[in-house]
Amino acid sequence: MTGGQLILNGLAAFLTLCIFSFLYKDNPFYKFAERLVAGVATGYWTMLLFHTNFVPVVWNRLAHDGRYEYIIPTLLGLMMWTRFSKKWSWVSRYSIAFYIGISSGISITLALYASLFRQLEATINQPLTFDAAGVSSFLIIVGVLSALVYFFFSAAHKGSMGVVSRIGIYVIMIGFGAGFGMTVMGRIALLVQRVIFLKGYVNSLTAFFGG
Amino acid sequence: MKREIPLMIVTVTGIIMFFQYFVPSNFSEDVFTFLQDWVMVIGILSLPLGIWSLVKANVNKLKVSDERFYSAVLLLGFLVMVISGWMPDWRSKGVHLAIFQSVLIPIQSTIFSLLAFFVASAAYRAFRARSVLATILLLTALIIMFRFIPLGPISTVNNWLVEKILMVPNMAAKRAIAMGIALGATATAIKIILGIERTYMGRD
Amino acid sequence: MTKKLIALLCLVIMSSSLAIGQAAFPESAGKAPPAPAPPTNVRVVDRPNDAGHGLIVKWDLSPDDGAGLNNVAIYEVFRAGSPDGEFISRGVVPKGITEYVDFDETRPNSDHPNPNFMPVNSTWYYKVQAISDNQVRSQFTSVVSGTTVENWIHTGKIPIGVAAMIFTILIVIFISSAKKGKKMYVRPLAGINAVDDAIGRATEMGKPILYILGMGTAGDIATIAGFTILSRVAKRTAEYQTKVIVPVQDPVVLAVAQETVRTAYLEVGRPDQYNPDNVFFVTSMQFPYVAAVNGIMLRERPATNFYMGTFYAESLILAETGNIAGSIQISGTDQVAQLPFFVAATDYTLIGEELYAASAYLSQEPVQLGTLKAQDYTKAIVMVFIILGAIAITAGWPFLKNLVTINL
Amino acid sequence: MRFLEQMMKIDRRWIYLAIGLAVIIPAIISFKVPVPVSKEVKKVHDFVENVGPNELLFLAMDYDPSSMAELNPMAEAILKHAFSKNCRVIIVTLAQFGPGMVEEITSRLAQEYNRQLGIDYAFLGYRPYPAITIMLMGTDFRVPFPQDYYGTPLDSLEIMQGVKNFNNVKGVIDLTAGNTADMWIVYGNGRYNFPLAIGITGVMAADYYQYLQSKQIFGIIPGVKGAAEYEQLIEKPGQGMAQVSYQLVAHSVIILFILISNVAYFATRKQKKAVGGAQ
Repeated sequence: MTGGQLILNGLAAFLTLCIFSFLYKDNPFYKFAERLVAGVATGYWTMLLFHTNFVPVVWNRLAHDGRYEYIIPTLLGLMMWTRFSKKWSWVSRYSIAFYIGISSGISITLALYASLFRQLEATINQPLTFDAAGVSSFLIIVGVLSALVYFFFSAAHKGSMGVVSRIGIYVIMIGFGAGFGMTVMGRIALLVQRVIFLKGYVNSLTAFFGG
Repeated sequence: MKREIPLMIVTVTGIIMFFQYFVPSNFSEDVFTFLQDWVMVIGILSLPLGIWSLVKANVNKLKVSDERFYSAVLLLGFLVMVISGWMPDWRSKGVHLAIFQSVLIPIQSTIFSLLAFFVASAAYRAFRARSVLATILLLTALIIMFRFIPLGPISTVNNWLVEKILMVPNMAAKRAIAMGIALGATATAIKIILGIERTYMGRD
Repeated sequence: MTKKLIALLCLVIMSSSLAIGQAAFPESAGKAPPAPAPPTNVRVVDRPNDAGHGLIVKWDLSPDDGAGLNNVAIYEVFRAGSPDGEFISRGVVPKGITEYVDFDETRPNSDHPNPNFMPVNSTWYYKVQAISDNQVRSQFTSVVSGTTVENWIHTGKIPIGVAAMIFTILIVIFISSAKKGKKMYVRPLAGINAVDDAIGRATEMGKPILYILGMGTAGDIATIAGFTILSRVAKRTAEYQTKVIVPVQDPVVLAVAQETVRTAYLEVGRPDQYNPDNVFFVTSMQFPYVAAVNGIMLRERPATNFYMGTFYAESLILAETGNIAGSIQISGTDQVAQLPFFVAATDYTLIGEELYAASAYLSQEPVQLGTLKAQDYTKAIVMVFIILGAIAITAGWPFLKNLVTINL
Repeated sequence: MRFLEQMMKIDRRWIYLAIGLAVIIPAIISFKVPVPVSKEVKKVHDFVENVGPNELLFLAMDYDPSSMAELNPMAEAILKHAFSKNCRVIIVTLAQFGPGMVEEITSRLAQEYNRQLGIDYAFLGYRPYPAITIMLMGTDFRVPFPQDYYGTPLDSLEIMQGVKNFNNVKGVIDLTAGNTADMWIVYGNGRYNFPLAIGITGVMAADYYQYLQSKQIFGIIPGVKGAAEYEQLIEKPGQGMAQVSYQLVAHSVIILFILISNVAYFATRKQKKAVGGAQ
């Protein structure tokens, strides 16, 4: 490992410790790392968007490909800048209107396909036979139905409805407990990676100065 | 002019994009790609709004003695990344890449790894058998976490239980929540397109 | 569940797998084993639901596929631009399969000439050959042709369209009945009831409220739901003269959030109280944003934190830091994987659909409550569908399942 | 009682410290931990165990380097197992960025166990379009893979003599980060009915247990933990075990804190009730 690389890794190790120091309490080192990364991230993101989005989608199409229809979105994008002025900021609503209209139109079919139809299909694709597979499909259906009852807004959750919605929220809570429990492993693995990085840095330091 | 026309634009573009989904023709595909690009271009060209907001706030803070150093660090970090981003080969060598690798990446992964600690502290506080619901949450999470602990024959039973929990109630809960989200999101989108939901548009 | 999808995918894939079998079957050596009979009744139809860049070649199995000499291994499909043109292999399929989807929608351009591109209304000529285990080829079938057609409706997606229409009609019906003054009941939601208390608490303590819109864009429906709730919260904070801080990570979200808060202050008659600097941009990237918001939480010590929108891994980092700061926290997200963490670490959580229902609850407007009723009726339809669908599939009638199986 | 009351409002920094130590200590002192072995992993192990010395095992390593951390330990454990008991292995990858990684693992382990390329094992390489490739392999391995990864025609490989398609192998193990598992189930097991097991990332595992129940697969190796179980069964601790030792300590610490939290909660609650009971 070269000296320059060692210094850069040293910076990375120092910043790693700055962030971890937050666990003890807020302190100047954390605040330093926090502000530094906010500036760096914004700068990085700006240049990334510039090179990988602005240049190919806006600049090249208008200046090189002769696709002049892209003047419309470019104008809409520039209209967002009217927000710098109090008097003209309403103009930006036109851009926002296109932005939200287009996104909402797309999201209806997307949500219905991925979160409704696919889930429905998965729920009713197994025959309810008298073996293990059949029993668990049956229990899944009972679980889905009772959890859906929990989401009824316009009926009081009383009487039999109350019982079913109670089962529903129990099912949901089991799902949440499982989700939480399953995630612990991945989170620990993330921390292990950071510890291994720090350990590796200490080793390379001793190797550099000791050997 | 200031509010009605934008709301009409939302309705018209929303309806166009909805019906586009059902039309596989070339024209329809082209409309889809083009309008998606609109969203992207508006997003890219709005970035100066964000940068202005950030720079303004931090330039103001330069006047506050407690904040001066930190805001200077932020502005400096931003400027160095933007200037170095103009260099040729900015992505494969030089200052831009060095800062990306030794500042951005380590800080990002360290913040992400804080989750290991927070998972534990959240579990300590939340997983108390205060109510039936809390108890269910607690027991399920415990059963799942016990899959790592070697307990001889108990582990066999526990592993069986883990498999069943993941396969049945966990699956049912996820599906029901997803279906609810589909209905809620669709209803909200329909309200937006019909102009019933319009708070995001503001008013004069 | 995914079987149908995969079957479709597979057909698509077959059409793209260019002649991977060709090299495998060099001319056979030695004493010639018997050649299989070619497939019969070859015909070409338009590939449905596409923009006119594909055809489907179909045939009946060779008499020697699974019967007769029983020596067919694969079928190879050849194509030419004219009946007497050069026939090029388009791909192979294993025995037992009776169709091949041929498509190419990559338009040629100056850099990438693509002679295989199939334009709309183009006619192509096909012949098929059966190939045996011993790599002996059958005779070619006679040449058949087909013309690509541009389709204007995707028949496979119709069920989604029907569902959306039914849902829209229900919404319109219930909204108009609500407008006529029909009283609608909605059950209480703990997370919603907590909103007023939380704002009152902030006022008493003289501390600000922190409102996080998540990592979504302004086009994500969950973020838009977040805007609506922000508007209701901002109106009440304007009345109580409590500060609401909104750090955001997307410039368009910034613009909309500023407009939302400004309008809220305007509507309760306190436009002078609105400070645009309280809605500000932090940075676009996930974890740097989280670091900054964590700092705000520990320094400003907000009385209440709201998390409404699309959240990913940052959910628990934010919620735990908010807990350290001693804030009351109310959360809601459309991300199923993050809900467990919000449930564990925040005081109140709007689960999935409740996030979208929240704006109706907070406004109490009949129009909004009407939509909730429509959502409930649709949910009831879905439930009946599940029950009938399960019964039907158990009885061996998969028609209800097929109805919700979308072949994209 | 005082102690328990204090535990109720323990400073969260003690929890952070415990988690930190739970991860740092195994990083400094490595130790072996016993892993409870699940039925699904044992079945995969027993299957490989029963493949005879000259019989064939088919291993599909359908993952990219991005899933390496979770799936490489499994691949290594299975290959070590197969190589150490002299059964022959045919390897393919249906993941685009898989070949280089697979080549590295197989050649390294082959050298370690003194196994010969082309005789004891073969690496056929990569083909796009997994579904069609699986079906064509069901016809003849030579159709999608006329040559192996190194460019040798299959007919010239000793291991491939008399080996035509899935009928000639004892079974298939697919290691994947998700999507190809469905294709092996539907197009592989569904059409050619060979015994199939999958090794899969931890998060995806839950979605595949249903196939276990419907007997379309005979075993599942879920994530790093599954790999560690396999390593335990073949008594060759590797990356999986190392990962699991961290996880075991950290999980134990969290579970311990949850238990303390509940004991403290119930103890202090009873006390409060006793005090409040007089009112």
